[in-house]
Amino acid sequence: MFDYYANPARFMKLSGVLLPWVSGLTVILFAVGLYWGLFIAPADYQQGETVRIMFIHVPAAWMATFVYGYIAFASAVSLIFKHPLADVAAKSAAPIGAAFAFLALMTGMIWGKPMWGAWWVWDARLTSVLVLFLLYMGYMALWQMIEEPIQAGRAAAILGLVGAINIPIIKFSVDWWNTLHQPASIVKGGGPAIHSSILVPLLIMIGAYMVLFTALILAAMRAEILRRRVRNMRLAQAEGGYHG
Amino acid sequence: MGKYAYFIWAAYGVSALVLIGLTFYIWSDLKRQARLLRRLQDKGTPKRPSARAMDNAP
Amino acid sequence: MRLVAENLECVRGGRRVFSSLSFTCAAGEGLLLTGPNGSGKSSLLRLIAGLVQMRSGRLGLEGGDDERSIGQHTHYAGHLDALKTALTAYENLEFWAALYGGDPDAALEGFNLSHLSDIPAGFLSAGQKRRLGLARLFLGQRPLWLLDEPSVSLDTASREILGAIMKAHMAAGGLLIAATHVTLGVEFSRELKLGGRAA
Amino acid sequence: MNSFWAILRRDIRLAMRQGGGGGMAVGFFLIVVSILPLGVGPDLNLLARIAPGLLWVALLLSVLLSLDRIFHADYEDGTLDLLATGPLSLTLVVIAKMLAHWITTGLPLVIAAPVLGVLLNLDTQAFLPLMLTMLAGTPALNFLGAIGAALTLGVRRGGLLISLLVLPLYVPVLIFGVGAVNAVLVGPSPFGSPFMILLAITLVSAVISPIAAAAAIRLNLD
Repeated sequence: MFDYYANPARFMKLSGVLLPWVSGLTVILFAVGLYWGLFIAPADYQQGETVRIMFIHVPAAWMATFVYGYIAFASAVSLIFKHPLADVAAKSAAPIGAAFAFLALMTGMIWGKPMWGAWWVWDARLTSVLVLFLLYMGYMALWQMIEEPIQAGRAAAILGLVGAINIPIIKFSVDWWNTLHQPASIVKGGGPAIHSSILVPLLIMIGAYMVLFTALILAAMRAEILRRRVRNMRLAQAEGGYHG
Repeated sequence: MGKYAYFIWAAYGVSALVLIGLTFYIWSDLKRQARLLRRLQDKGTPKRPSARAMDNAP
Repeated sequence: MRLVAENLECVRGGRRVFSSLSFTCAAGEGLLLTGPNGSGKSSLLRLIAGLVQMRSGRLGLEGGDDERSIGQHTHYAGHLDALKTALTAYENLEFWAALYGGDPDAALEGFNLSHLSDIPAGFLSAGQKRRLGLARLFLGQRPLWLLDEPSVSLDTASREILGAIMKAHMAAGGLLIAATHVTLGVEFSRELKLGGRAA
Repeated sequence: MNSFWAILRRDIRLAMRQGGGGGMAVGFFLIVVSILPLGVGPDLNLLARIAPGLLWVALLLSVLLSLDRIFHADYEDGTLDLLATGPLSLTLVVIAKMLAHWITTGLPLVIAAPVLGVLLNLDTQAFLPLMLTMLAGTPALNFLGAIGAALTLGVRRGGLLISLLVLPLYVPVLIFGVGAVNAVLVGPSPFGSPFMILLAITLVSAVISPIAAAAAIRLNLD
């Protein structure tokens, strides 16, 4: 069984080494991906230039779900192995995942406007991302409400798992709800058979977002570990406060 | 860029804003926690046993 | 300044807590409230502070500032410490200093809490919270002190401090009414037994 | 007078530190507005027509949700006892707390409302009137709500009881709030008249509720 206060020192050392490299890689990938997507890739015959928004919408939507999966995995590890680093990982990932979900919604709306004339259309995919965004809000609020980190970690782990189990159910019900109501909008272009000239920059951009996530999660976990250490020291200061 | 240029730049602008903002938020939080920790350590406060284990467990 | 009470009657939750209770407390005097639990000690203190309405009787503070109610002349320290766990020790006292006047640092110093000034109150132990609550007594000039079991969860060192400031308050011409089983080395001028028929 | 600002500042600081102040209320506002179309259906024209009503009802419920935070914390840790014997009369204390609560929950809701209007395909023409009516209406919601909060201080499951006490009081604010917004969109009557009545309701409640809430608190301190 892991010693309950597993050794974050090793993680701190490791993340300290990794962080600069990962950040460098993020910058490179973004440079290549953006240049390729904005200037080299051809415009879509149907949507014209606006298809370029796909290069930041699809990665954001993908990351929103990926990060929640990451939180669910970390929650499972935290509950089964009682590993406190898993709590730290899950807590640090939530704001990043929420930001990606928010971006997916924003870029989705901006992409949709020229097509459907309305900023927000209750399209199945956008609605599921919206519900996912609400899940993130609830998850982060739960972390904030409970004072003691270990207890908060356990509660958040349970919510994380329950949320993850519900995501496919939500996805299915929203899709069903969408077809039921015969949406006024045409189905967005860019189906699975994307032409390779667009697919490659898209994959690069997804890679860039993944590496960015890695850099952000490492930094956020370091901050969270320090925050817990500060808290412990303050408690120690209060407890050891009988001198004088 | 065609007549939809405005939308494209809006989308990229929002993405840049949020991603850079997020990076800055996490980076400044890291700096703040480090500063708080240094200030507490300078005060030479006794570490709680469990906190000490947090640092040099096997 | 003199606090005069005649035939006070107090009913709380349909139960007559005490009736026809009379006493006086002049400047520099200390009134010790004794009696079993539930005999109305807390109710009497809250009644004087104006938190509890009396059914009948008269309560007057001669020599006080007439525009302000009796309650606004008092420092009331009840069972609860009135601390915000999210605020640090200093911020808690800084707030009360804004209301009562006085200097938060001196108040922290008074109860040996200066080294805890920027620790959130939620992190403090029960004894430290109690001391932080009582540190309010150092703030502002409130002539009438109403203390309800002030020494609960205090250690010996803090009890000496509490006894000392109570004596200093009385020496400076303040009025003190306290419900406590531990006299903290304070010579009370008079004792008021509650619980049985009015003494 | 600086004790009035001291109470106001402390309450705002507390709200910011614990649970992100209006964060919870805005979160609830977002969730309610998001799930309504899931029930009503994604038809944009329908949504556009009922958007003002939905937004206002969601606002009402969001304010209702955060009401028990106004006095309850201070009641439980003994601060209210001291505030009652403090230099400031209880009515002024109550006004300070209501104002702080409005700033930390009312204002964020008003700012979030137009953003959520996009979800309901609200006509852009109605964005400004929506914000104006909510800016005028939310103080009334907070003031009236504070009376409910003060009355239910001693009650164990006060949250539920507050909604029963306070929602009827909210009806006029809702009617004239939505009426003013619809006046711009559809409106037989001009925007002005319902808006003026809404302002009147707010002013009246600003006068009555501190006195009523203070009396209710004094009752519950006993």
